[in-house]
Amino acid sequence: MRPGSLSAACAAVLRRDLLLAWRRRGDIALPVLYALIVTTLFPFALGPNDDLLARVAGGVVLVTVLLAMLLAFDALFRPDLEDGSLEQLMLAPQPLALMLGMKILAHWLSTALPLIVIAPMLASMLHLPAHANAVLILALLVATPLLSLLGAVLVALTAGTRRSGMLLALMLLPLCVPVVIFAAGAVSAAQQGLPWIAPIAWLGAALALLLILAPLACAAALRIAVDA
Amino acid sequence: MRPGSLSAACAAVLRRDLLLAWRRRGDIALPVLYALIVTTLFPFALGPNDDLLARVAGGVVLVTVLLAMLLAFDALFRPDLEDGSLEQLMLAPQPLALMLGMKILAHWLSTALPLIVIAPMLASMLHLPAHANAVLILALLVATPLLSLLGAVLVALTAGTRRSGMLLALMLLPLCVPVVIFAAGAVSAAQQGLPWIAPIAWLGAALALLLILAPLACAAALRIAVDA
Amino acid sequence: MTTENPPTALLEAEGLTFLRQDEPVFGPLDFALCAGEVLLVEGDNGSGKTTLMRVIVGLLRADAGELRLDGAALDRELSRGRILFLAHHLGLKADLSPLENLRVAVGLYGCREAITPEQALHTVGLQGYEHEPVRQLSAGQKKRSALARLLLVPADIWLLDEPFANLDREGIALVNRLIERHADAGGAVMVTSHGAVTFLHGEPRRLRLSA
Amino acid sequence: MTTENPPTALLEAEGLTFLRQDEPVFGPLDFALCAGEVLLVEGDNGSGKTTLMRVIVGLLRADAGELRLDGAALDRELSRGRILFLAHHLGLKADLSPLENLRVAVGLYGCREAITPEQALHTVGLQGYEHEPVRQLSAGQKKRSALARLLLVPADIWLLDEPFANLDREGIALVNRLIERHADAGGAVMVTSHGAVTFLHGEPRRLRLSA
Amino acid sequence: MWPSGRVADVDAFLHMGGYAAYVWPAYAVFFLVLLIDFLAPNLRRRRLLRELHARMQRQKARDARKAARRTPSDPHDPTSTPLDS
Amino acid sequence: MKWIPLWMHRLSSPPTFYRFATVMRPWFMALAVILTAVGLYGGLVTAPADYQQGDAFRIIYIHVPSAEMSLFVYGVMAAAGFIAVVWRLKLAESVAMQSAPIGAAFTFITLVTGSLWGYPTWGTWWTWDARLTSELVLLFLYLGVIGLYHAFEDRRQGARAASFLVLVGVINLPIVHYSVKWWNTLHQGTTVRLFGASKIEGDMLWPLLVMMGAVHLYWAASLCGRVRTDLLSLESGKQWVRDLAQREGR
Ligand code: HEM
Ligand SMILES: Nc1ncnc2c1ncn2[C@@H]1O[C@H](COP(=O)(O)OP(=O)(O)OP(=O)(O)O)[C@@H](O)[C@H]1O
Ligand SMILES: Nc1ncnc2c1ncn2[C@@H]1O[C@H](COP(=O)(O)OP(=O)(O)OP(=O)(O)O)[C@@H](O)[C@H]1O
Ligand SMILES: [Mg+2]
Ligand SMILES: [Mg+2]
Repeated sequence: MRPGSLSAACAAVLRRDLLLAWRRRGDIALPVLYALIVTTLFPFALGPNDDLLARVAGGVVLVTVLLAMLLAFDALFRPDLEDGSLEQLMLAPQPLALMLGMKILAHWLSTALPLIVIAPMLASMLHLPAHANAVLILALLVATPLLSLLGAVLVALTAGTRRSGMLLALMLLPLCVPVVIFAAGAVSAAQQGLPWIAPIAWLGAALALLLILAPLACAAALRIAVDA
Repeated sequence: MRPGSLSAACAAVLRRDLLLAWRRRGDIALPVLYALIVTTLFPFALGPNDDLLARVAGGVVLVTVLLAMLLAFDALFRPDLEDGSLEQLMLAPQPLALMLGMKILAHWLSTALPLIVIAPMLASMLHLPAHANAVLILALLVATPLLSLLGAVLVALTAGTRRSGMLLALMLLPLCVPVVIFAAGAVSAAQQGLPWIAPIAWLGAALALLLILAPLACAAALRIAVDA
Repeated sequence: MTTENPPTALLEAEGLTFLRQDEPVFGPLDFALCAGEVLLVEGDNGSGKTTLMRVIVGLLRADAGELRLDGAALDRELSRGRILFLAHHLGLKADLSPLENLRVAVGLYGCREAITPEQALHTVGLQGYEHEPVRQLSAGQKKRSALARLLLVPADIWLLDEPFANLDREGIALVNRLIERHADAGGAVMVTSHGAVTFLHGEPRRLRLSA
Repeated sequence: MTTENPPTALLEAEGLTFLRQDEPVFGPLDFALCAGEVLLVEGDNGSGKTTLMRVIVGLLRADAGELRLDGAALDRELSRGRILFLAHHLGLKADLSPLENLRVAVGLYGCREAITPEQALHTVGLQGYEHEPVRQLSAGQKKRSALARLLLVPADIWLLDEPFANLDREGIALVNRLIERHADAGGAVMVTSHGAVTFLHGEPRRLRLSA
Repeated sequence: MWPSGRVADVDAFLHMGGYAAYVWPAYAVFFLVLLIDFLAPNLRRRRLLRELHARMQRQKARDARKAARRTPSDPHDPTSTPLDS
Repeated sequence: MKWIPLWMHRLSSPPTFYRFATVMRPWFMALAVILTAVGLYGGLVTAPADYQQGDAFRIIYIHVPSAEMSLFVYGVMAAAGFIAVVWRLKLAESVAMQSAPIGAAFTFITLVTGSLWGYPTWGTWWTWDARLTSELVLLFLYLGVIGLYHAFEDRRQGARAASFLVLVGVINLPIVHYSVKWWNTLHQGTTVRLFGASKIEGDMLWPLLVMMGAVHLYWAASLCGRVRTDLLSLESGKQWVRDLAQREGR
């Protein structure tokens, strides 16, 4: 890997972001804790009624994971924008879309993956049955990269504006309504013993498409954001 | 009001924070929109089952308002800390606790109040009956200042750290469990036609106490966090 | 300008030391700052100039030594408002205009007589930018907005951390003039700089930090 | 050092204009930057120096005029990596050490021959700080970490926005030496500064912005 | 602990009256977590001492550099003239 | 700090405490191991099976000691935290902050063993009962303290801030406990009474008491180890640590 070559650049970006995540490994734990906390808040608000909780379990866990990811999105480009390293990335002699793809990958690895690991536990605290739990994990494995990619495009669009987290939530939530519907649909079908493969397949198809389009869109959006 | 006098200082801080909120009035709208969207996600995640929704309505609205406030907390001291104006405030010849009280007041006015205004609408979207709705507003009117005050102490503690959003959530949860339980208890009692005044009264008593203690704790925490 | 036999020192340090991980950032320092005096703190990058100012102002706590104000041990409660600190971070809200920022400072710290925030902005050369949000100002213009605070706030000790950075020549001259005028009026100034301090009459006293 | 009859200009601007809300931030500018040349951009605070650099580098879009690289219209895709921009914001990650920061830059921009990041840090006077997180460095030490990038990255045009701010005298001399060496080796440099540029042989060409 | 040859007893013991799947994991978690808790500071201590050693070496490098810088510089060095205003 | 007895004052000097901890740690640990062996022999082998729960009840010998420790450690942490906030004593800061991971470990064990016990006896891993819920909140409190401590760059500052949070938690924990109880009875009685009637017998009891002793000794050993290590990094500029690093740090 010659310095400055494409693979070296990809590796440099990926390594940098994972290293930063590791330096702040406390921050990796935080979305997980956040999800844990939001999930525990629901029984307090709804009352300790096991039946009721089991009925809302799948939906609550999905929404919670979504919210936790949402909060972490702000850290995708903003710190880089504020300390000037995003400009350095944009001025580098490498395709920006690919570099951003690496950043998104690193971000998914460090935020979504821990959430997926913890999700089954959250679900069973709310008494989701075990077989639905497996489908929940599958749904999350497809839905979270999708959310990461969608989120990245929007973060890029809002990067130039000052306010962030909230604006992002606002823009991302309508986009994730379909994702939530399909994922929650799969889980609730599994819970009721119905076939659940179709919604997952739809999500998979969307993921394949976005894997290519999102980094490109991201790059375009960032160029606009920095220009303004 | 002589410049530099106590009342002038209070007024200056309050005016400044409200002015800043007004300059970014988009940001005031954001928690509201966030709450709106999270609430709309629930029917999608849970399926359009009116009975189920009505049962969870009070709890969902409370949790949502809490989460929306949580997101806005970070902006209470952090921007001031980053641009150095918090140092200016701490070095000013005025009692810090009082100045912080003003900041908390401004923050409550600009984030919680709009949420309280919108809450009945959110609740009725989830089919909460009207009489429970009135209790919900009352509960929010007592619970949100309580949360603001509790949150402020914790935000002050995290002020010296780099990033805080999620850490704040983690720290706030144990503190807000009783608040959520009492507020949700009141709403659900009202929903079932039971007496609901006792939990509200408890919250009110706690509020009276914290109105005095929290700003002092906040000042102490801030001095620790900024290391004085 | 430099009074060699001071009547009483406004600000005095004795054996002042600050440690980071038990290594001294600056060693035991003794210095006195009298009314009408300018103390130039010099030192290489990383020698602890910024740290010293943060210690004096009470944002960091010294590990050893004593600070005295007017001859008595420094009491943070009583001394607040006497010392004005201009830091690397300027303490401006980016969304407010320079004028609004100054008004807040005046509300908190009080205001000198016979000067208004508008006049102060005029003096630092920001006429025409009073109502622009600070966010949209250039690096030097931001610095000037922060400097306007010096004109308004009735503090007698100024701590200025690299007040010259980012300023053009006219700006540098302006700061030199401000410092001189303050010292002549009986105030005291402590400045860090990498070599832009030049006064019309006399030389400032120097304190050299070495790490 | 200054070649008055340039063979071909490395970077040329013709009628370059940037508007903000239809008012020009800098007027129609014509200048040429040849190999081996140093162009000093001067101007008061707020005259548009930073803005000019951001336009050249492609972070802002010019409203009129043309930029040429090696005589041909500037194509951002082809030209990337040729121009190195040192901005007010230094582009350092505060959680990484100077060494790790440089390694990222090398991965992205490539590396000159016969120099390693460690050596570059040594040259800018940061030996002993290679593994400290950048967050814990002083203002001048941060600047030095950013300057080390100049030594490593194989770009021939340098745009330096106030590279001297926050540096001590030895640091200022260091930057002057770096600029001279780069120009002597056939590179081109564009610098903004409020008066710290001093070269051993010859004077830089000047471009004056006035707002 | 058990008289030799009574394999059946050991089996019964391990079987835990049908609750082996709950009892043994519980004990495993107890010992595992406490073991990690006990060993973690040892590892950290070793790392700390190694880092401190390295830092002391670096400190030496810094001191050496500072000593070098304190040697008087060329009085004709143009960069050593203060900036005028 | 006149009220501190002389030996305590001496012990609170980091190098002294370092030496004290280095010497005591193996002893505490050895005793803890011996007591554990005895207690578990009694608990797992000699104690008869419970007439209701069969052998599942044997989880008690780790569950109850851990549960007790989870509260005990918080108490110690709060006491040390108070000293840290008021007097800024380095050793107290260290003890408070190094208690947190130990307490969190015991709380975690309590939750896991309780769940593993709950499944065969109650038929569920988890219910939102008052005691369980407050234990979960306690875990969050521990994690919050740890998180806050590590969020600071300056470790002593972080220790003071987190100690402040510990003190807030002291006030809050009983409030949570009672509000959760109240919340539970508002709706329905999720009343699963642990061991309601069956009085614990001597054969079952003594191993439990021995295990209680063992975990306390373990706690002492673990705290010694953690504080000792922490002092090294807090005092890394001092000569005694440098000498140590010169000797052992390669
Ligand atoms: C996740 C589930 C559980 C948690 C978080 C939990 C937590 C606790 C806590 C906090 C204590 C108090 C210790 C003290 O006051 O010193 C305790 C004691 C105890 N627990 Fe559990 N427990 C759980 C499940 C169970 C189960 C399933 C049983 C048995 C059926 C059980 C039996 C006991 C007993 C016998 C005590 C001692 C009784 C007493 O001191 O009042 N626990 N547990
Ligand atoms: N937050 C921090 N944590 C640890 N070390 C720090 C921190 N801030 C500064 N330092 C170190 O303390 C020393 C003094 O820093 P300080 O900022 O006071 O220097 P300075 O004299 O202001 O330098 P400059 O001229 O570059 O601004 C430096 O060596 C720096 O690396
Ligand atoms: N984001 C922005 N939006 C609107 N106006 C801006 C913005 N940034 C800068 N300006 C204005 O453009 C002008 C030029 O700014 P620029 O930062 O280029 O000045 P500069 O020459 O670099 O000054 P300095 O020496 O102070 O750094 C200034 O008058 C400034 O107020
Ligand atoms: Mg400094
Ligand atoms: Mg500029």
